[in-house]
Amino acid sequence: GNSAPPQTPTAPGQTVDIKVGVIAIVDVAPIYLGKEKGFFSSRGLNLTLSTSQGGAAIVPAVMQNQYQFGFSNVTSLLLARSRGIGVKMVSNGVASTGVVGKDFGGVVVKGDSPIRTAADLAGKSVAVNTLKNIGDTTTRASVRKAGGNPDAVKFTELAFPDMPAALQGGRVDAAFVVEPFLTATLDQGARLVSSNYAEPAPDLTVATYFTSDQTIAANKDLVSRFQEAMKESLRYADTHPDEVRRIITTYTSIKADVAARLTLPRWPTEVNRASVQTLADLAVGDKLLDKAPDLGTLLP
Amino acid sequence: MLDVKHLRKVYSGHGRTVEAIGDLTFHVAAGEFVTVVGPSGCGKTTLLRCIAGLLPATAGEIRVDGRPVSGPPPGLAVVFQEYGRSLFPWLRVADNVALPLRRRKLSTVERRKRVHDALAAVGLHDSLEAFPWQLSGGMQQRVAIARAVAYEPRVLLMDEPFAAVDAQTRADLEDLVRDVWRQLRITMVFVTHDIDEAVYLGQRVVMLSRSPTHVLDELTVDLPDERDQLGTRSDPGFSKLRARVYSQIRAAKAPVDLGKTAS
Amino acid sequence: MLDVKHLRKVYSGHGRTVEAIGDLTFHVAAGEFVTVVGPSGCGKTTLLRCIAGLLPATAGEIRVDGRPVSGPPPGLAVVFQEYGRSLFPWLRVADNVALPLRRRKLSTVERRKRVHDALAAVGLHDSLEAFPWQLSGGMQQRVAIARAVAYEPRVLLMDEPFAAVDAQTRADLEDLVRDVWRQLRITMVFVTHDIDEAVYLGQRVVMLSRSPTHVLDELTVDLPDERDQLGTRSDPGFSKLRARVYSQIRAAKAPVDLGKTAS
Amino acid sequence: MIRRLLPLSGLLAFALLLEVVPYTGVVSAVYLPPLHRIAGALGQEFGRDAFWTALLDTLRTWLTGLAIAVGAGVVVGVVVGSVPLLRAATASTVEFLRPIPSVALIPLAVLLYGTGRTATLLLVVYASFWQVLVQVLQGVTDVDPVARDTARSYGLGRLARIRWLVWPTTLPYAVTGVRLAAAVALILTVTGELVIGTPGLGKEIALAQSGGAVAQMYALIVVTGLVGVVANVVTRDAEKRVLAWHPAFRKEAAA
Amino acid sequence: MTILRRTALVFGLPSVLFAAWWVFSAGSVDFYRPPLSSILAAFAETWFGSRIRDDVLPSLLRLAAGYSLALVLGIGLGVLIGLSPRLRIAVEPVLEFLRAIPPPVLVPILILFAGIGDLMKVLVVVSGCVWPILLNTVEGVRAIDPVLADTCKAYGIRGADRLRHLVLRSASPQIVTGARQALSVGIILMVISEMFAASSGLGFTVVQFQRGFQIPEMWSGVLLLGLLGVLLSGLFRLVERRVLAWYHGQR
Ligand SMILES: Nc1ncnc2c1ncn2[C@@H]1O[C@H](COP(=O)(O)OP(=O)(O)OP(=O)(O)O)[C@@H](O)[C@H]1O
Ligand SMILES: Nc1ncnc2c1ncn2[C@@H]1O[C@H](COP(=O)(O)OP(=O)(O)OP(=O)(O)O)[C@@H](O)[C@H]1O
Ligand SMILES: [Mg+2]
Ligand SMILES: [Mg+2]
Repeated sequence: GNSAPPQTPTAPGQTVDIKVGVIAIVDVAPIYLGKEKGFFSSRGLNLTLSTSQGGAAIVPAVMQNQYQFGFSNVTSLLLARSRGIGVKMVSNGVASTGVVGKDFGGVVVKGDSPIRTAADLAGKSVAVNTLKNIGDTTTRASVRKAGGNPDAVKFTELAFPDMPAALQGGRVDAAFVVEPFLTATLDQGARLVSSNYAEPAPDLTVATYFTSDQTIAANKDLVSRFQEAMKESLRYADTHPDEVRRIITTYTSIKADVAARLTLPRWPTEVNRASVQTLADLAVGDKLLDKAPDLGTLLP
Repeated sequence: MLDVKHLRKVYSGHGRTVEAIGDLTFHVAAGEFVTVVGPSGCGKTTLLRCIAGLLPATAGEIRVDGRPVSGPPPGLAVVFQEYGRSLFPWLRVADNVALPLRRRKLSTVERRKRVHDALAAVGLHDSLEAFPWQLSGGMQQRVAIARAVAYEPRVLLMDEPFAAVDAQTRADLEDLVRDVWRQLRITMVFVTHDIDEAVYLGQRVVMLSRSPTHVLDELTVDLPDERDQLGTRSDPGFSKLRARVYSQIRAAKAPVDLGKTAS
Repeated sequence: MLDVKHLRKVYSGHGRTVEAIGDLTFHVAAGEFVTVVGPSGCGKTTLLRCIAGLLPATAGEIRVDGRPVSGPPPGLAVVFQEYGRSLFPWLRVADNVALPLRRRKLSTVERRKRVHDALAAVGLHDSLEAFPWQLSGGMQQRVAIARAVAYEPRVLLMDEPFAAVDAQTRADLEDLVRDVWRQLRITMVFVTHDIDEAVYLGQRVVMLSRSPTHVLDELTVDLPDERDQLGTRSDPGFSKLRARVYSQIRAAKAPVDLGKTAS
Repeated sequence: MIRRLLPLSGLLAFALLLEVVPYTGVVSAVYLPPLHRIAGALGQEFGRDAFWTALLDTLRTWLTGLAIAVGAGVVVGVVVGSVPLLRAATASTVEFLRPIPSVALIPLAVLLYGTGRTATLLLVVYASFWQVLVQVLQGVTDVDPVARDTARSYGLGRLARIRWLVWPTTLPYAVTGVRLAAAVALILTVTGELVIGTPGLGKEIALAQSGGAVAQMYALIVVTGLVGVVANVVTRDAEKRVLAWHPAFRKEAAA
Repeated sequence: MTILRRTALVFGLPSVLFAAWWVFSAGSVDFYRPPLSSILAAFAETWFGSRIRDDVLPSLLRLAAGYSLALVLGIGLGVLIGLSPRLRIAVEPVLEFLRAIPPPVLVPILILFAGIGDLMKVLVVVSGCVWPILLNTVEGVRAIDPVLADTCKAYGIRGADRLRHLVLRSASPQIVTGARQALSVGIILMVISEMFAASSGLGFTVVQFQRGFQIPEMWSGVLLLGLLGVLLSGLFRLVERRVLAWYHGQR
């Protein structure tokens, strides 16, 4: 980009302002907690969090160094990298609990639906928040694993907030939802048929923090400070669920009573490289990508 | 047939209040041909619009056929002074004339014949397919006249309908209007600025004062019903009537200073 | 001053081709007052619009001051036949008259005086603040005349400027126009349907034929420059001229069948 | 008195509808809460500082964008409209650019201006500019030919003609353009905030949506709608003053 | 105007702009601003295949349905509101309220009532297209020449005749303007409607390309939308020339 602010390397110890583009969902609780706990300021990082709805705004902003770091799901980053965008993961973001039936996202159906297992989804319509992305590839993987025909599943794009109503109104047969909508649908009598984040790989890394190749090249010090702060934040979040449940009510509109009952994701400090490989393979298998990008250039 | 009693009309709005008509009373019998003369701005157009039920009176009453006017009475036709703007620019000449006939129970052939005849009568037989804005001012005015004639109204109000045509055409149209009137026994109220015309056409001439408008004088035109341009106009009776209207109007006009204040 | 040579104008479009002007040649000297008469639809308005540079000629040439006309020549004013639409509805009467004066280097006081005088001269001193659409037809037409008079043009084209006013006002306006012409030595082309008016006003009367239009006859009005309504009109010379124009026009008109085909 | 209440009657009926529909079972009250719950949420919003900041942010972006779009639309429209050659030459380009959705321009906007107000502003101006332009172009065409000839023959120069003839004729069209643009600009402001994340009501809506706070979300939508209503009252009022001469307003003033 | 001249006017400026775009983007390595050459290459690859049938055509059908519905609704309501000052005063605030609601928040509400199928998408298109038509119709109807209105009254031209020969015709220049506005708004909303609850369509594809970081493909979609706009406005002009012959003839 030509209008990018100049990238001047930071000197160790110097306090710098950084901006991180995130999505206001449960997944990014650690960075909010970390900011609150001073994990960033103690490393001389004056952190500002900017929320957007998704990658359309975050990726270009990171590439342009408007944001120094951004939050994105793994499949999107795989897509970006394979199209030649210089994104690079710097820190783990959020991971599946790995517990089938007790994850922070999953495919739900109406209580009285004939669909029993993921295999039954074949031939049915399933809502996902973004097509050709992590939601549908992992759901297909679950269907495949359960012995169904993944190509027969009819995916429809629908925003998470609209899914509970669509499911209840019978507009779709099933929906891939994440918290807090998972709890909301279950409350309304929906039934979980697949934990698609938990099934394809153990401890699937769902999303990560990333930056641009340029930033890595120009400002190693800043990146490593961010990585350290993130690590501390992730560890803290993973071990203090009550703190997490409290902080999410501050930056989302989730009410405290709902927050108290959510299934929280896991926040391991390291990216699960094998699971990234799995997602890459799924993306190639579902023809999202022609060939997997060189994971070495993407992984931290 | 047509009764105007103590009509008063005041326009107000946009910072201006004008008493267009002060107190006007007159009567037109069924089938009568009344011409109205009066100075510019004295309220003739306003009067016609009130009679046609297009404008509510401020005070007084207008009755057509004994019924107070609230909207346009049925069987009424008007030739507006703003003839150009009264034609539909999106309709061709023939369609403009035909439009008011749609409500009449006429066969298509009959309707077309009426339209053609009316347009031929005003000398526009070769402009049926033109749009009004492709016509000269006088031609537009004749379309408006043809529309009224083809409509065969019971009451016809005409507001300076010949203002835009040449002398020869005017004479022809005058005869046309009288013919139509005599054939259909239409009740006519005809506003004109031409005093000769007022006398030539009407059975009675109503002279209006300048505002606040009232009836200055009414004059019965005791000429035979059979009139023709050369004979009637050279009739001594015609000249006398004409002179009377002139003098009346001049007398009423005298105190005003048009053209005397400048240049 | 004003030279029209072999002017030809054909309108075509919307399925209609009309030869409005066939072949027209005439000359107006600087400061001359020429009146133009001709049957309705013969192309008088078209002629004026060509002279004013508002309409391109199909063939032939028009020169004003020796220069071929391509746009409106400077110092020109026109009173349009469609007077109502030529007034700007968003400007009050005084502003409508004042608008063309903006280019003139006049002080505000002077400009205001000119506007007031012109409007007073046409009898509208008390309607300065009205919008045009609040006026009667005749009043609107007088605003248009006042606008032209206040502009003090070198060339003034008037297209039936008195069509909508009563006889008395018309006489006053005729005198006003002659006064202005004599004072400012304007070159005048004045279209009218009133043959008396044509003779009374002009130094020369140009008679046009019906289409395809050409000059039927030109008549020099050899009456004294000092004219007045009563004296001049009762002058035997006047009657003779008038009769000549009448007979010319009637002769030219004869073969056409207006009003004879119907009713 | 009746005239006073008339504008409210429509809104009241609509409010009643909003209150009743959730009880009819057409939709579940969970997803479309009855009005009183929305009103409750609105009350809560009024108590939050963040709400007022967001509202002000939105108003600022909206008005700035609208002002730029209207200014540019009017100037470009009058200039292009009065020069036939220019108009013919630009027509195809205008038609090409108009249907390009602002959402497609989001990455470009972010790339150029980041995720701040300017990026949203770009979308707002882009979308609402065309609304004004098309209206003004039409208005310029509407000049009465006799009035145009009058202006020309009296030697009014190009600027004078624009000021005294073209502009008054265009004005009614331009006002409609402004009204259209005002809503489009508001929509794009909120959408930009929603998608890009520029601070403002849209971002609050996005937050409420993703948090499943349905009543709060509707409360914020109601605020957006009310901003639109107020904008209309203001333009209508201005219109009544500048267009008093126009046939549409003559009758009403005389009555 | 000769054919040659007209062609030059239609293609002149776009050619210049495209040439400039080509030259200035030629060496671009910026990911989001690819060279025009690669966009054009992507264009051929992307759109000259089954996508026309699978994505473009269904979108166009929905656009056509929504646009037609908006025309009927906008003109119908517009005439009613334009003719009755009282009705206008009563309903205008509600309409203004609805008008200001952004499609991204309107869509979820529409989904509640109309589901996620074609109907919802058609309604989204309607929800945007109707406003320019409605507003222009209202203003057009209000601006009817008073002399013409009086003429109709005096000659007893009422009801359907009045509607057809006075109201609609006299407002038609403004209605056409509204319809012209609505055309491009419709294309935009076609895209937006497919951003929600979709699995195919032109707009869906463009957004998909954007999310999948297929930027040349995305720009090629934008290009297609622009071309679509030019094409439809050409068709529109043909219709307009017939409907408004009387209007343009005068001017
Ligand atoms: N719409 C209006 N609003 C305000 N005043 C008006 C309106 N129409 C007419 N007037 C005023 O009412 C008076 C009478 O006007 P009217 O048109 O009836 O005159 P008229 O006798 O027809 O004149 P003319 O012979 O010039 O046509 C005039 O002073 C005019 O200014
Ligand atoms: N804009 C136009 N398009 C097509 N034809 C036109 C147009 N204007 C005038 N004409 C035609 O040209 C001829 C001459 O019209 P013009 O207006 O010059 O006549 P005129 O002598 O002024 O008549 P009048 O005395 O009735 O005003 C008429 O046949 C008319 O139909
Ligand atoms: Mg009158
Ligand atoms: Mg003429």
